[in-house]
Amino acid sequence: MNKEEQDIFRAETRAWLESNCPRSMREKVQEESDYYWGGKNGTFKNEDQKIWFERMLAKGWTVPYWHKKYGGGGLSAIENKILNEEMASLGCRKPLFSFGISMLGPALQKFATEEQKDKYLPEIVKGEIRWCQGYSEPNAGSDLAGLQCRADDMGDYFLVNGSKIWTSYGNKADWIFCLVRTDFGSKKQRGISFLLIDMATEGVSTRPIKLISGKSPFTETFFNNVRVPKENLVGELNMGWSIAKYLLTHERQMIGDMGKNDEQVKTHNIAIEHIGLQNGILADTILRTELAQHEMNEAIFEMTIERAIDEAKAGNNSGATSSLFKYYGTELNMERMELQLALSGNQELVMDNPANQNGLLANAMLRSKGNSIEGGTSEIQLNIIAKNILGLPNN
Amino acid sequence: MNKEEQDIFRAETRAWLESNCPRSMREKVQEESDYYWGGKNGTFKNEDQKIWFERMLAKGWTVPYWHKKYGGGGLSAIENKILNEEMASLGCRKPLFSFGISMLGPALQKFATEEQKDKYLPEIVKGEIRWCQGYSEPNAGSDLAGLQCRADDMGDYFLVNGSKIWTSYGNKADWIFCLVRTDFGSKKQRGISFLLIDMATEGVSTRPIKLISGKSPFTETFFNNVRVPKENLVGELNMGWSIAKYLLTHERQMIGDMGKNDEQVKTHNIAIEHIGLQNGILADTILRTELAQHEMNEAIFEMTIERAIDEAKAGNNSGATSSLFKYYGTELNMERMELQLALSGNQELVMDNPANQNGLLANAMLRSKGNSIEGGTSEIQLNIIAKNILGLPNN
Amino acid sequence: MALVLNEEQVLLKSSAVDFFNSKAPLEAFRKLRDENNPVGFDRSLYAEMVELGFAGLIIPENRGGFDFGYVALGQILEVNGRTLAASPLISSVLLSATVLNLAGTEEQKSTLLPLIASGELLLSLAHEENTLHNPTRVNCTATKEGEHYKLNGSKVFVLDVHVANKIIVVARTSEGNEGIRLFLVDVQSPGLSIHRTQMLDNRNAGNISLEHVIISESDKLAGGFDELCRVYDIAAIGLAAEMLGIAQEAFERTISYLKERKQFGVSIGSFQALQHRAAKMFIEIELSKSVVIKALTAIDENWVNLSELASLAKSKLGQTVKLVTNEAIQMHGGIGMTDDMDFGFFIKRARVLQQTMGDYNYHLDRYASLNGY
Amino acid sequence: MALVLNEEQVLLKSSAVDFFNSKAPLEAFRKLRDENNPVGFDRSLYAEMVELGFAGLIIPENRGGFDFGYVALGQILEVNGRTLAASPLISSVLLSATVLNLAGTEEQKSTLLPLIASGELLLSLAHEENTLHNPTRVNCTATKEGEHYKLNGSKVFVLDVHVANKIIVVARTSEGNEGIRLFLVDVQSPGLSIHRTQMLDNRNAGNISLEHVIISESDKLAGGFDELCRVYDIAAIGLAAEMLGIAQEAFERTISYLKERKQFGVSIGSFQALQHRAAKMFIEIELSKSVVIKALTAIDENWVNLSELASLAKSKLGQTVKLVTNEAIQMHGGIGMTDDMDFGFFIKRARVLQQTMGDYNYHLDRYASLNGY
Repeated sequence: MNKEEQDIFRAETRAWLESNCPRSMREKVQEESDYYWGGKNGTFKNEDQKIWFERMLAKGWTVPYWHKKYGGGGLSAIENKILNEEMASLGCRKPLFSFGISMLGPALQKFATEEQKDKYLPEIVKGEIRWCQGYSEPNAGSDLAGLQCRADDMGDYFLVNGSKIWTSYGNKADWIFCLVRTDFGSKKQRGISFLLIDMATEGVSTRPIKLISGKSPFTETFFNNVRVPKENLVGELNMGWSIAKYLLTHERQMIGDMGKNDEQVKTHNIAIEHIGLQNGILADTILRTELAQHEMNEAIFEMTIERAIDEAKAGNNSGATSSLFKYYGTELNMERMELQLALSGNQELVMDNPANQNGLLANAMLRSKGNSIEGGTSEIQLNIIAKNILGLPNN
Repeated sequence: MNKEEQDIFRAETRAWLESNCPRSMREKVQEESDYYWGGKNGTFKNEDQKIWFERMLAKGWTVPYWHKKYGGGGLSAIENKILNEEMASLGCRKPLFSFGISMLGPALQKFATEEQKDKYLPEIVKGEIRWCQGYSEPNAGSDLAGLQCRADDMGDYFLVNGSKIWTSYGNKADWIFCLVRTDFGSKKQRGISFLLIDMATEGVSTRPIKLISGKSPFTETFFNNVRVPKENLVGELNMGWSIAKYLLTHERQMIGDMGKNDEQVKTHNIAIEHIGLQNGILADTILRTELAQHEMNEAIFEMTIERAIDEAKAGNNSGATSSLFKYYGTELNMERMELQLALSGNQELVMDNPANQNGLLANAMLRSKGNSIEGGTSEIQLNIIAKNILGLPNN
Repeated sequence: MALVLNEEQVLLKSSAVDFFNSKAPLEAFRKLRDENNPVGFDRSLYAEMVELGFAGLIIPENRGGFDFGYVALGQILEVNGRTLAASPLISSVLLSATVLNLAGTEEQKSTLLPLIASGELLLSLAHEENTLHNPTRVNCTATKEGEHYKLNGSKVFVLDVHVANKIIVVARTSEGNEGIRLFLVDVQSPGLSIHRTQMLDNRNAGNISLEHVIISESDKLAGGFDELCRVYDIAAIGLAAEMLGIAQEAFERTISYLKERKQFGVSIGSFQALQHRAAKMFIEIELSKSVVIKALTAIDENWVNLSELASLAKSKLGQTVKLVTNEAIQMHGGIGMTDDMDFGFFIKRARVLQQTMGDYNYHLDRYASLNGY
Repeated sequence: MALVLNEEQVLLKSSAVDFFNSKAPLEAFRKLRDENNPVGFDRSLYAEMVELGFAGLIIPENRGGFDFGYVALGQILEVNGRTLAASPLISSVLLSATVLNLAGTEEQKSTLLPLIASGELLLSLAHEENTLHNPTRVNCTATKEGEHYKLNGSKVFVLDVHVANKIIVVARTSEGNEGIRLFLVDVQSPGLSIHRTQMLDNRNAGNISLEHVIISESDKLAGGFDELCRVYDIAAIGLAAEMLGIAQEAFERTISYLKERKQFGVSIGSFQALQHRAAKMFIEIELSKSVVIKALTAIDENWVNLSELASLAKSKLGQTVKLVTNEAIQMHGGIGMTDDMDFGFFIKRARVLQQTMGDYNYHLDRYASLNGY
């Protein structure tokens, strides 16, 4: 696609978006339900959301870069980039948000049979099936490969028993993609398989998880003698670990982005508002020191993201890996929350006051403690850097 | 000894000190040579030092709490405490300073034969022999038990080969107490023996060690086919490790005391002098934050020493062990040095200026980096706390 | 006095451990929270605490108390921090009884202190007006009108005010620090309104507003700003004692978990990085114990450097409890984040205690200023 | 411009690596130190650096330079930091050529810049008067007398002044920042005395004193305080680049050591606590790389937020290089403390660079102020 063709595509796309994206679908996303998540029980929050979804779906633009044969838009990488840029510039919301698009889809494209792709990918594009992820288990946290949820080969089906934890929206999803143990004899990473399970099957149940910060989208998911057809296995039997690893790297990058302070509100503005200036500097000079240190690191972290992107574009292998971003980004976010709370004082500790959105900041601080745990703990990221990047030996 | 007898002893002691301790021996110690270190080549810095040494020696008070049969003062614990208190209150210097008194002596009292005690202890009391310590080796740092300096049993003598590092005043000492390997077959800690070696023996040589902070009292000590009489072995053959452990605990406590800021000069006074106040607070509010944090921890560390002493007196087992003091005390000292340098600015970086005693502070900062290494690294102290106190398992 | 407990204090502490473990374990507080209890604490439990003498520890014997002092009260608060039992011990005893001890008239002391010691009277101290602790920024006014004072203004973060019988209100009679005075206000007074709020730690603190509340001269306290500042110092030390209890409990549970929990086939407590972090927490807690006992001793012995020690204790414990509660969750991993585990309770209570009477930064700043820099 | 080097810069950097490794390894600097060399650097080595164009990188082509810009010069300084080769690159080029570029008259630029590029002229910038960096506290005076200026005062910490041919002196012609001006002083000038000092890093900086030193009007520079502030920003960024080189070298040597050194029968690099500390250092260095390239780019592209980026770079690198030099010694244990190993050189150079043009605290403070708090 030459420059001229790109310009034409960009102009057409923009024109189409401008006339087809309802005004309300260009407003900033406030909460989860501002996105349409699809699924058998998927509901539209309002008429605009429905219209926007249907118009985009008709063009294959719920997943614009997937092949047309799956219902995708069939866009090239450059076209997809242009579409994203134009959507961002107009503020258009994504018409469909799902773990099917962001997580399962890429794995299926890479590891599934043609038959499986033909079955599952179009359902994802159309938002017919809502997926969730079943990896972690209560007794296999950082040591994911130590998982115990088992799938026994019963000849024409697998019999699944065990449980999963930290299933996001497990209570709203229709299907779950799962790591299960199919061989107990061999080395831990071997013997794991990647299985797709219809959550309507008998024996599947979920239980919501309440966090220290309040309600959460997480559930525990239980499997009690659940029969799963053989054809629901993705990839080879006992080779699911490679799929899991592929998806984890993917997830880690998403979480690391948290270190970027996307908020319009800089923390130092909160400081100035609550504490005030004295002789031109923040009246509490102790917090000022911490704040300056924090905002310095925040600014330099953003430069590091920028540099990593530039290095990648230039084809260089920058040392700044996903583990660095995951570790440092989540540390920054936790520090930011603690600082904002310290700067704001006791009024943010009141949990039944609409003026502070019922303790929004305090709960956000509490929720942030999970950042350095989910998607691979900070300790795991440091291990990865030490071993994979610095080449330090195993004990 | 009842209260009345104590009071009498105190009064007598004070009177004796007042009339016998020369005025100049009550001034603050400025440098190493302000103490008499004894030894075959021992020299007195001045006449007062000699007089003071001889008078104290005559009373057995160079080592007042050792038995009279060794030439010590034969004082009871309470008498020794009273003597120390009175010396401290008058500012009297110790009349003799040596590793024989502080390190070898206690080990001999606990592990040596009567014959050995009779030979070596009086020499120490009289300052006739200056001792140094030979533990560390270039390839056995934190892993002291991995030492390689060997003593082969040749029938009527040991043949010693190998080298030691970090021997304090190795070039000034007459004898060295050494850990040597006498059995290469068994487990590391077994097979180590504690040997006393006359440094005048053929084959012993030393080389001074220059540190990043300049000259140092340390030497390397080399043993090249050195013949050591069998009777110089202290304790049982291959059982020297228990003596070493006993002495290390001893040493650790001495080093940990560094965290106490004995200087009259509080760091914040340096700060006020160099940086100045603005609106009543230190003009550089970043350093003020660090300084406050540092001085807070310094103050609380001193309270912790106080509490540990009080708990010990009360017969309680306080959690505050020598490892805590070693670790935290040296960390505080290193932080203090860095802070003082940052507060003082570029003039302290000039190394040929008598006004700053030729870079005294900068060199002290550099020297302090060794605090967290010598006498058991900080890492070793944390390991000890984790395993011995918290009971965390070995890997 | 040496920095160790005497026999009497050791005994008291050990009976407090037994009491809180058997009568007020953390599950009891969880239940109060889950049922959204309107009182916020268990009145019969407080009665038992009173029975054990906890409410009278710092009240003189001639006022119905035991005169055991603040070292003793500090032990109760520390042990209390381990199970987070809710009670008006801080609002009524640590804060209000201390105010009366230091600033009350003879009349006020003789009538009110015995009632605090016997648990019949619950008092709250209404001092904060802003979102951050600031002793001198008092806008609430007390205007003299004949034999009366008229109070106007509002207060926030008044601990346990929803169950208080009386409120000690800090108000201003004139400019300057000498104009800052203390007044006893009955909760039934016309013009007073109380709005209960639910705090992060599931305890209660309320906002109050005063509109032309009429107070008689006899309800003005004898002491003023100087006594109030001493109350703040004492309160900061008492809160530090509770934070010490929280830190120890969260730490000990974490060490146990490190020993039990297996990952990659071995106990996670064998990982050296975690061992070193655990050792550093241990050190911080040992340091924290020292500053708390030192500062409590300073109250009982009337040392002149009380403010300095109060700031050291409150600042250090704020940092220690923050470190330990964060590490406790991190080292527990995902389950540390669930409400089913107890660490949510510890971190929430810790953050509220950190804010109350000035966070670590407030006290570190004050420590520097007290040292002239 | 993207935050990556272009082809030209990559080539330059790789030739600098070859040059410093082969011609100016750390042993060469150790030798200069041990023989107490009166010049403090190797003149023939500097001639080779000039030959390679290093001295002309930031000098315009029409003034005898190559106009490669500060990103290019930054690469040289970074590589230089790895072997600590002593040369007047910072005093004459980074500082003085930048002053002339920004503040020189046309006449001064056309006569002096070519001589800097060709290595024939060594210049020093005399600006500090106090022990801590402070751009506005200038007490050195320049009094106009007819067609001349008379300079009086003294300066400290003047880098390489003992070998300089000319000194650029910051002096005050009147109150306020607009009274702060720059003057070219020949080292032969009557009334000027130079006292060489030996710094911690075994480089040289001198004190100078000026007593009625007469300067002609034509030796006054065109620019004043604003240009000088920009020089300080640029200098801070250049020094940050050298600190980045030091940090990387000390870090890489430490990682190698962790792999080689055995204790308790295993490589010490297998201890998880050390692994995590190594990983954190790695992260700090990656962050440091980003801020240095960003700030260097900002110079070449004339961004308006240069001061902010300069403070970020100088502050961050000050902290990173402190962390890494300290950890390098600690992880090497006892031998890290010996002069035989090279870490003494790295830590000493690092501490001097940290102080020069403002330590991390100065710049963190300035960063906060630039952001309005």
